[in-house]
Amino acid sequence: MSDERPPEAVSTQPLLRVRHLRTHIGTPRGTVRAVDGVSLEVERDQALGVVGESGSGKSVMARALMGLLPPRSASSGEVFFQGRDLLSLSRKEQSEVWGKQIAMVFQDPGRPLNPVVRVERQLTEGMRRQLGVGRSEARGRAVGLLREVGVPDPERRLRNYPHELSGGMRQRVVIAIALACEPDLLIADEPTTALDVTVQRQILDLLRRVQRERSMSLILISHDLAVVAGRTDRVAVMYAGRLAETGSTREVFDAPRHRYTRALLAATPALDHKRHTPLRLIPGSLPDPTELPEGCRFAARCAHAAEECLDLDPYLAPVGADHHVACANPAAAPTAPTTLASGGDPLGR
Amino acid sequence: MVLPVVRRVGRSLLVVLLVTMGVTLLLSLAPGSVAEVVLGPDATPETVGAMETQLGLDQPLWGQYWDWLTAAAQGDLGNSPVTGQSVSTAIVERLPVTLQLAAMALVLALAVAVLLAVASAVRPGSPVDRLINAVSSVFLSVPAFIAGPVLIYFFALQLGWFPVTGWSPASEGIGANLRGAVLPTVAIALTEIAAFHRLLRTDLIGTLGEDFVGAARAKGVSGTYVMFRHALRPSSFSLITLAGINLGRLIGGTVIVETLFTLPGLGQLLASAITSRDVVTVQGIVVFIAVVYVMVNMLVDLSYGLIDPRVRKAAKA
Amino acid sequence: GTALLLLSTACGGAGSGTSSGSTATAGKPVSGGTARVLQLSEPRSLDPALTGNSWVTGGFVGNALYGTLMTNDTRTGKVQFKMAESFTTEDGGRTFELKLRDGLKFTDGTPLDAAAVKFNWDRTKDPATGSYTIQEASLMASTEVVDATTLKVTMVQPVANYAQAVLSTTLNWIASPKALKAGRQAFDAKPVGAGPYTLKKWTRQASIELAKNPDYYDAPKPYLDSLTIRPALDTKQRIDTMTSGGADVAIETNWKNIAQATDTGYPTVTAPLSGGMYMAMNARRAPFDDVRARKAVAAAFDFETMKQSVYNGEGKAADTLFEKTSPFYSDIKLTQTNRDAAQKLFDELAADGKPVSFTFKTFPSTENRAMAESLQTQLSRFKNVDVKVKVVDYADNLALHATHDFDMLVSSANFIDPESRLYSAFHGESRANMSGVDDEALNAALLKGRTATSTEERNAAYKTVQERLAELVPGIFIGRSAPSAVTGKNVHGIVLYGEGSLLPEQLWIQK
Amino acid sequence: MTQSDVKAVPEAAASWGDGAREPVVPRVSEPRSVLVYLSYGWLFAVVAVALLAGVLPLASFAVPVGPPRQAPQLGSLDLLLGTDSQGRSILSRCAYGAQVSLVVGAAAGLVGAAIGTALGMPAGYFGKRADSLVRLVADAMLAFPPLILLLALSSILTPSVRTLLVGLTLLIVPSYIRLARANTLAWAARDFVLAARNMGAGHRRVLTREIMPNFLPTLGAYLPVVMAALIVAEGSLSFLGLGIPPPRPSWGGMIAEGKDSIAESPHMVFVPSFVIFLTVFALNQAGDHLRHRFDRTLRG
Amino acid sequence: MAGSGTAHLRGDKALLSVEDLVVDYPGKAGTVQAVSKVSFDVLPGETLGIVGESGCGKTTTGRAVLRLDRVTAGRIRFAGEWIEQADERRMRALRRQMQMIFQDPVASLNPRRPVKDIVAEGLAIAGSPADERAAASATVMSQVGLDGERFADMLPRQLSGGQAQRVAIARALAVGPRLLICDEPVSALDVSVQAQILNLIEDLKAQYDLTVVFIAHDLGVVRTISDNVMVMYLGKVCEFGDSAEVYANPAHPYTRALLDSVPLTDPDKGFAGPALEGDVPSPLSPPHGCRFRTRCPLAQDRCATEEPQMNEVRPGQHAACHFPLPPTT
Ligand SMILES: Nc1ncnc2c1ncn2[C@@H]1O[C@H](COP(=O)(O)OP(=O)(O)OP(=O)(O)O)[C@@H](O)[C@H]1O
Ligand SMILES: Nc1ncnc2c1ncn2[C@@H]1O[C@H](COP(=O)(O)OP(=O)(O)OP(=O)(O)O)[C@@H](O)[C@H]1O
Ligand SMILES: [Mg+2]
Ligand SMILES: [Mg+2]
Repeated sequence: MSDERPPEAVSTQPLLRVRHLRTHIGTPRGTVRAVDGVSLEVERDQALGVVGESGSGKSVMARALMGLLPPRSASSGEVFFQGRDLLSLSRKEQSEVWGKQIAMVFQDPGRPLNPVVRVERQLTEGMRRQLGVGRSEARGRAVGLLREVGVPDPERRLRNYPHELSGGMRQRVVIAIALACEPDLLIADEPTTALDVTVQRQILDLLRRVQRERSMSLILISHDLAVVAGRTDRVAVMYAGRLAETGSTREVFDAPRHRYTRALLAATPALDHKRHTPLRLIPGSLPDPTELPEGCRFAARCAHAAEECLDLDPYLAPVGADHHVACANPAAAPTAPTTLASGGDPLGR
Repeated sequence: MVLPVVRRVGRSLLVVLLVTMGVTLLLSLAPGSVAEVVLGPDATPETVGAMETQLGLDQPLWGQYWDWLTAAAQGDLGNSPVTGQSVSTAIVERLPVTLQLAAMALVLALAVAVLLAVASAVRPGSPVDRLINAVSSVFLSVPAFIAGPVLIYFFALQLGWFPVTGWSPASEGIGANLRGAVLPTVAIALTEIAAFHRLLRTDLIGTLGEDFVGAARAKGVSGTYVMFRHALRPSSFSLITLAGINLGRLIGGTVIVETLFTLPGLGQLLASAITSRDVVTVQGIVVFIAVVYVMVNMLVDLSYGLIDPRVRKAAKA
Repeated sequence: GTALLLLSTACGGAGSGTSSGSTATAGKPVSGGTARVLQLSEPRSLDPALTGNSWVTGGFVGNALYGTLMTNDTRTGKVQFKMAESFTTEDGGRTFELKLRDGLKFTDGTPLDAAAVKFNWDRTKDPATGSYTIQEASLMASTEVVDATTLKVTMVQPVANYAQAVLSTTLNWIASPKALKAGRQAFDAKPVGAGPYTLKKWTRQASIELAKNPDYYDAPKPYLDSLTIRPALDTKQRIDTMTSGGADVAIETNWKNIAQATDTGYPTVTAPLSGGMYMAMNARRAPFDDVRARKAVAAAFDFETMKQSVYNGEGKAADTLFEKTSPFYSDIKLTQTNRDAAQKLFDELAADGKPVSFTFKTFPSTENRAMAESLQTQLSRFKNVDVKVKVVDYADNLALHATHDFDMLVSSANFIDPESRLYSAFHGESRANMSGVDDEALNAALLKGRTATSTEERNAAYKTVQERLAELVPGIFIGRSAPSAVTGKNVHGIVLYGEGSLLPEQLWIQK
Repeated sequence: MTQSDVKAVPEAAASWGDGAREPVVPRVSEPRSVLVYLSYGWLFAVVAVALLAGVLPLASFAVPVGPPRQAPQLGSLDLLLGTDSQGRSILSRCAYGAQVSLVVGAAAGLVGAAIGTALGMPAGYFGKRADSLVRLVADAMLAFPPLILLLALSSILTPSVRTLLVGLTLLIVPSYIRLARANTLAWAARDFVLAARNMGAGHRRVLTREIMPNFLPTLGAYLPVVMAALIVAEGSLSFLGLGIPPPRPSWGGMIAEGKDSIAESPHMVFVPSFVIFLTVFALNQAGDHLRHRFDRTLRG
Repeated sequence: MAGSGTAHLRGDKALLSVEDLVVDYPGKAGTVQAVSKVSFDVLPGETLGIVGESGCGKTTTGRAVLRLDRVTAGRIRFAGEWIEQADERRMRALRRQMQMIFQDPVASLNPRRPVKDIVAEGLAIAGSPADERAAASATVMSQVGLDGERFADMLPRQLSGGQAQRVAIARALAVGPRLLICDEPVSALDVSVQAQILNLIEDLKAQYDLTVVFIAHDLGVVRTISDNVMVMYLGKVCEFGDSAEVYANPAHPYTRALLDSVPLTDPDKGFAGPALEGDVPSPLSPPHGCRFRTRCPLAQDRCATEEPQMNEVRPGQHAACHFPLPPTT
C-alpha cells in the first residue's frame, strides 16, 4: 500500500507504523481475537497513550508489537519499525530488536524482576549481550542509568536483590533496564497500576522526563484515562481489540467523539465529584472475545446505538485534523471543551 | 539470631531421639534374639539365656534404651555382638561406599533431570516433551532390582565395559573405583531421574510463564541464557527439597543395589543387622542415618537462602 | 555369617564328611600370582570357633589362615593328615591320640603344639564361646596334653570316626592361643594361625586380602602370592562375575550356575556329598505327627518338577540317602513319587478329620522361595491338601530351632561320612533333629553307626537307618547339595575336602 | 514535533484490514487426548480384569498349566504370555497380580493420603504447637530408614497384603502430611477462608468445607504417582523376600522371581515389567490429566 | 503526622468505636507494628472512608475490628458492647452483624462452591432451613443486580470481577449485618465496573440501613461515597474529618500530598500540586516522633522528637500534626 502514499509522506515516515494488526490466541474455548485490526503510528519523540477497559487487548497488542506472544497465538498485519517489518523477522533478528530498539516495561512492578538475580546483572545483561559492552563499562553505565531514573545511592543498589527495594524503586529499576540499550521506543504497559498514588506520581513524572530528555518515543498503556491524559501527545482508545477513537490527547480529552470514550470519562470518579451522587455508568461489559458481535462492538452497551449499529461495523473515520473515531453516530463536538474532562482542581485553584 | 539455630538443632535432636526410640520399640517386637543368632542353631536355652543376660537383653526395654542412649550421647555406639566389631568402625568402613553411591547417583540424576526438564519445558506438549515424559515413565516403572540385572546383562556381560560386581575403594585407584561404581549408580539414578524430571519440569513451566522471564527475553538475551541464568534457579526449590530427602533416604536405602552388585555399603550392613536382630548395630546406623538426614535437611534449608535471597519460610516446603 | 540370610542354603548346623576330589592338574604347579575368589558369604568373625568349615560359611578363609589338621577324600572319605601326623584310637573311639608335626609355629612365633590344640578345642566346647561347632566339640569329654606334640582326647561316648567330625568342622583349625586371648576385635584385626596365608586386610562385606605365609610348613606351598576373597551374595551375579572374568575361583553351590559354568567351559569341581537338603516335616504336631501325612506329601512330591522350576532343570536327585560313590550306598529309595497313592492318603486323612493343611516356612532367598513355591504348586494339583508359604528371616529361623514352631522347614544333612551329621539330624535326642522323629530303631541304628568300628557293622547300621528313614519320612530330600568350585581355565590345584571346603595352598595359576 | 504533523491513524484507517490475511492460530487440541484415553482405557481394563479375574476363562494362578518357562505363544490363552518357573500361566498371574498391585497401590495410597491429610491439615491451619508436633512426627518418619520399617514389620507381622499395606502406608504418610500442610497453608491464607470465618463458621467447618475441598484434587492428582511408586515398591519388597506370601502373585513379585532368568527366559521379567510400565505410565498420564483439569479450574 | 489520641472520637452514639488499637506482627526480622494506636468511630448510618498508601495498616485495622486478626492492644466497641475480649462463641454471633467485603473479589469466594451456596453460606452456618435460605438468597441476589436463576450454579471462576464482587456483597447482606467493612472492594476492578459497584453500595446502604467503613487507596473513590474520611500513614492516623472539609482544606501535609498526587484527566495540568519525595519507610523501624517527617516538606526539629496528637484544627476536622496547614480558602 506504500504506493498509495503521497510522496511527501516518505520523508516523515513514522518510527512505528502498525497496519491492520491482528493477534489471535487459541484457547480451548475458541479463538480469542484479542487484537483485531489495529492500525496506528508513533512518530519519533512522541508519546502515545493507549487506554481501554481491562481485557480490551492493550497488553496483547503491546506484546504483539515486540513479538512476545503467548503460546498458540498468531499475528497478522504489518508492524513497520524503522522501515523493517517486525512480524516477519526471524527469532534471531527479533531478539536484536528487543531491548536495543524497542524496550518494554511490563504491567505490575517487581514481577518483571527476577527475584533471585542481583539488580546489577539484570541491568547489565541486556547491554552486554546487545551492545557487547564490557563488564566494567556496563557497570558504569548501570550506575548512570540508576542515577538517571532517580535511584539514590546507585552503587549500593546494584548489589541489591529486587526484594530489598521498595515498590517504587523496583519500578525505577525496571525502567532503567528498559532504557539500558537506549531504545528508540519504550512501551510501558500499565507501569503504575499496582503502585500507590504518591509513587505513581513519581514514576509518571520520570517516564515523561526520560522520554523528553532522550528524545525517545513512548507508548504508555493504562486503563486509567487520567494517567494518560497529562503525559502523552496522542491517545488511542481501545475497545474489544480495536481502536474506538484516536487523536491528539487534547482533542480526545477535551472533545471526545466516541460514546465509549465519553462514558469512560464520565465513570471516572473525580476528586470534586459530589458526595452521594451516583456515578455515570457504562452498562454491561465487554463482549466475549471469542464471539465478537457483528456490527459495532460497542453497540450493545451504547445508549445512542441505532438499529444500523448492530449490523454496520464502523471504521475509524476522521472527525478532525488529527482525530479519528470509529462510530456511525459520533457525539457532537462539545461547544465548551472542558465540560467532560472533569479533572478539575479539587482545591478549586 | 542465635535462637533459631538453637531451636533448629533442638528439633533435630528430637527427631533423632524419636527415630531411635521407634527403632528400639520396633525391633523389640520382632521374634528371635541376637543371642540365638550368635550362638547358632545348636545353642541350648541356658547358653542363650546367659548371653542375653550378658548383653543386658533381659532388662526392661526402656532400661536397655536408656543405657544405649547415655552411651551413645558420649559417642559410644557399642560393639556388635554378632561381628564383635565396634559399630562406629563398621559405619565408618561402609560409609565411603554408600556416600559415594548416593552422591554420584544424585549428581547424575540431577544433571540428567535438569537437561531433560529443560528440554521438556521449552515446549510443553511438543513431541520432544512427550518422548521425554514417556522415557521418564519407563524409568519410574523400572525398579532398581530389574534395572540392575538388565544393566549388568548389557554393559557388563555383553559389552564388558564394567565389572559385574565388586567394589574397589577409591584409595586403590580412582579409575577402578569409578568403573565399579558406574552401573550401581545408574541403577539407583534411573528412578531419581524420573522423579526429579517430573518435578522440575512442572516448576520450570511455571517459572517460564512468569513476567520476569518474558522481561529477560525482551532484553534480547538468548533463550538458553534465560533458561539457565534466569529460570532454572527459582524453579529448583522443590527439586532441592526432594533431592535432600532422597539423599537422606539413599544413605541406607540402597540395599537392593548393594546386594545385586555386592557392594559393602551401609544398606547391606543394616539389612543383615536387622535380620540377625543386632539391635546395637541397627541403632547405631539409624542414629547415623537420622543425623545425616536432619543435617542434609538443614543444608537444604540453608540452600533456599542461596537460591532465593528472600529466604522463604521453611514452612512452605 | 550373618549375611547367610540372603543366601540360598538352609540350615547352619555342623557337618561331617569324607575325602577329597581334585582336578586333573595340568603340568607342574608354578608359584606366584593372585587369585580372586568368590565366596557365598562372609564369616562374621575370623575366630575359628565362630565360623564354619563348609562351603557355605566360607571354609576357604579358615583353611588359608589356620591350615588344616587333616583332610579327607571326597569320594572315599579316607583321612589324609596335614598338620596332624595321626589321629588314632585304640579303644573303638573311646579315646583318641592326636599327634602333631614337629616344629609347627604360628605366625606370631608361638608354637602350634598340643597345648594350643587343647586350648582351641576346649574353647570351642565352652558354651560361652558361642561356637556353631559345639555339638561336635561336645562329643569330647576332656583333652589332655601328653607331650608337646601329643594330645589325648577322651570321648563322652565312643565315636569311632571322630576324625571325620574334626576335619569337617572348625575343630580342624588351630589359632594362636596368645592371639585369641587378646580379644575378639584384636583377633579379627590380626588373626594368627599357622596356615598358608596371613591376613593383609579385611574390609567387611567387601574383601578379605590374604598374603602368602613364607613360613608355611609345607613349602613350596602355597603357590599363590596372595588371595583376594570377596563374598557374592546374589546367585546370578556370582556366576556372571565369574564368567565375565571378574574372578578366578568361585565357590558355587547352585546347580544352575554350575551347569552354566560347565557349559561355558569353566572347569568345575564338585564334592559328591551324600544326604542333601530336605524339607523337614515337624512330627511333633499336626498334621505331620501322622506318618500318613508325611508319606502323602512325599508321594505327591516330584523332584524333577522342582528341579525344573528351581534350577532350570539342573540338579541331582537325592532319592537314596548315600551317593553311589559312598561305601554306605544301598539302593533304598527314601521317597518315591506316586500321585494316586498320595491322593488316596490325603483323602483318607481328610475323612479322618485330619486334613493336611500346613505352613512351609522358608528363607527369603529366591531359591528357597522357589522351592517352597514349587512344592506348593505341585500340591495344588491334589485335593484335600493346603499349603501356605511363610517367609521367615534368619533370626526367626534360628528361633525355630528352639521353639519348633513350624510345620515344614528346609533343613539339610550333607555329609561324606555320616559321622556326625546323620546322627545329629535324625537321632531322637539330638537338638538338631528338626523333624523331631524319635524312633527307637532309628536311634539305635544311628548309635550303632557311630560307635561301630568295622565297616561291615557300620554298613549294616546305616542300612537300617535308610530303611527307617524311608519308613518314617521325617523329611523329603530335595536333592543333593553341590559344593563346588568353578575356576578360570588357567587355575589349577582345586582340592575340596570335608563338607566342600576348598584348600587354598594347592591352588596355582598357569601364567 | 508538532501535533498537526502527527497522524493519528495511517491512511489505511478506513478499514480494519478485513481483506488482509487473518492470523492462523494453531489449533488448540488436547494434544494428549488419544494417549489419555488409551491410558484411562488401560486402567479401566486392568481394574476390570482384576475384579473379574475369577470369572474370566483363566487358569488358576496357583496351578501349573504347562512346562516351566514357556515362552509366550499363540494357541492357548493360558500360554499366551508364557509360563513362569513353576509352569503357571503368566497371563493368569498378571491378571490376579493386578488385584494385589492395585489394592496395594490404591489402598496404601488412599489410607496414607487420609492419615496425612488428617495430620497435615490441622498443622497447616492452626500452626504453632500443632504444627511443630506434626512436623516433628513427619520429620521423624522421613528420617526413619524405610528399609528398617519394612524389614522389621515383616519380621513382626506375618508377611501378607495387610502387612504390606501397613508398611507402605507408613512410608507415604509423611509425604502426604507435607503436601496437605503446604496446601492448607496456601489455602488458609485466602480471603474466602476469612470470609467464612466472618460468617461465623467454626474451625472445623472452615477446614472441612472451605479448605479441604480445594486441595483434595491436588492430592488426588498426586495419588496416581504415589500408586505407581507403591506398585514398584511392592516389587522391591518381593525382591527382598518380603512380599506377599506365595502363591498369590503380584507384578513386582513376578519380576523379582524372574530376574535371575533374564538371559534365558526374558519374558518372565519383561511381561510383568511391561504391565507395570503401562500401568505406571497410564497412572501418570491420568494424574497429569487430572491435575491439568484441576489447574484450569484454578486459573479460571 | 503519625499521631495518636482520641480527641476526634464522638462518644457513645457511635455504632463502632475503636480506641488505641495496636496490632503487632512479630516476624523473623523483628516486629512490625502494622497498626499503632489507631482510634476512630463511625456513627450509625454513616460512611467512613479510610485512605492511605499501601502497607499503612488499612486492611489490618479492618480485620482487627472484626477480630479476624490478632488484636495486640486497644478497645473496640460495637453497638455498646466492648468486643475486644469477647470469646469465640460471642464473636461468631457478632460477626454476622459486622460483615466484610474483600479487595480481591474472586479470591474471597471459594472457587469450589457454586454461587448459591456461597450466598447462603452465612444462613447455613446459622442453621436456617433450606427453603428459607433459598428465598433469602434469591432476594439478596436480585438486590445486588444478579439474576439468581442464571448465576445460582456458576462457580466463581465463571464470573467477571464485577459479578464476583456482587456475589460477595450478596453474601454479606444475606446475614443482615449492621456494619459493612469494605476493604478496597473496587481496587481490582476497572473504571466502568468500579462505578457500578460504588453505586450499588450506595443504594444498598440506604436500603438496608447500613453503616459502612470503606477502605481504599484511591482518594477519588472515597470521596464519592464517604461522609467522613480518615487518612492513615504507617499504622497511624493523620487526619480525620468530614470528607468535604478534608478534601477542600486538608490540614495534614500528608493528606495534601495525597491529593496532589492524583492524576487529573486534564491534558494540560497533569497533577494538582508538587510531588511527594521518597518512599514509605520500613515498618520495621518507623521514624520516631512524627512518622511522616522523613517525607514531609514542612518538617521541623520538633517533629522528630515529639509525636503529634490528634487535635481539632477546624470544627469537624482533626489532624495529628504540629504544624497543620491553614485552610486554602
Ligand atoms: N495468554 C492468553 N491466553 C488466552 N487469552 C488471553 C491471553 N492473554 C490475553 N488473553 C485475552 O485477550 C484479551 C485481551 O487481553 P489483554 O491482556 O491484552 O487486556 P488488557 O487490555 O491488557 O487488560 P488489563 O487492563 O486487564 O491488563 C482478553 O480477553 C484476555 O482474556
Ligand atoms: N500476616 C502478617 N504478618 C506480618 N506482617 C503483616 C501481616 N499482614 C500485614 N502485615 C504488615 O502490616 C503492615 C500493614 O499491612 P496492611 O495489609 O494492613 O496494609 P494495607 O494498608 O491494607 O495495605 P494495602 O493497601 O497494600 O492493602 C504492612 O507493613 C504489612 O507488611
Ligand atoms: Mg494488560
Ligand atoms: Mg490492604
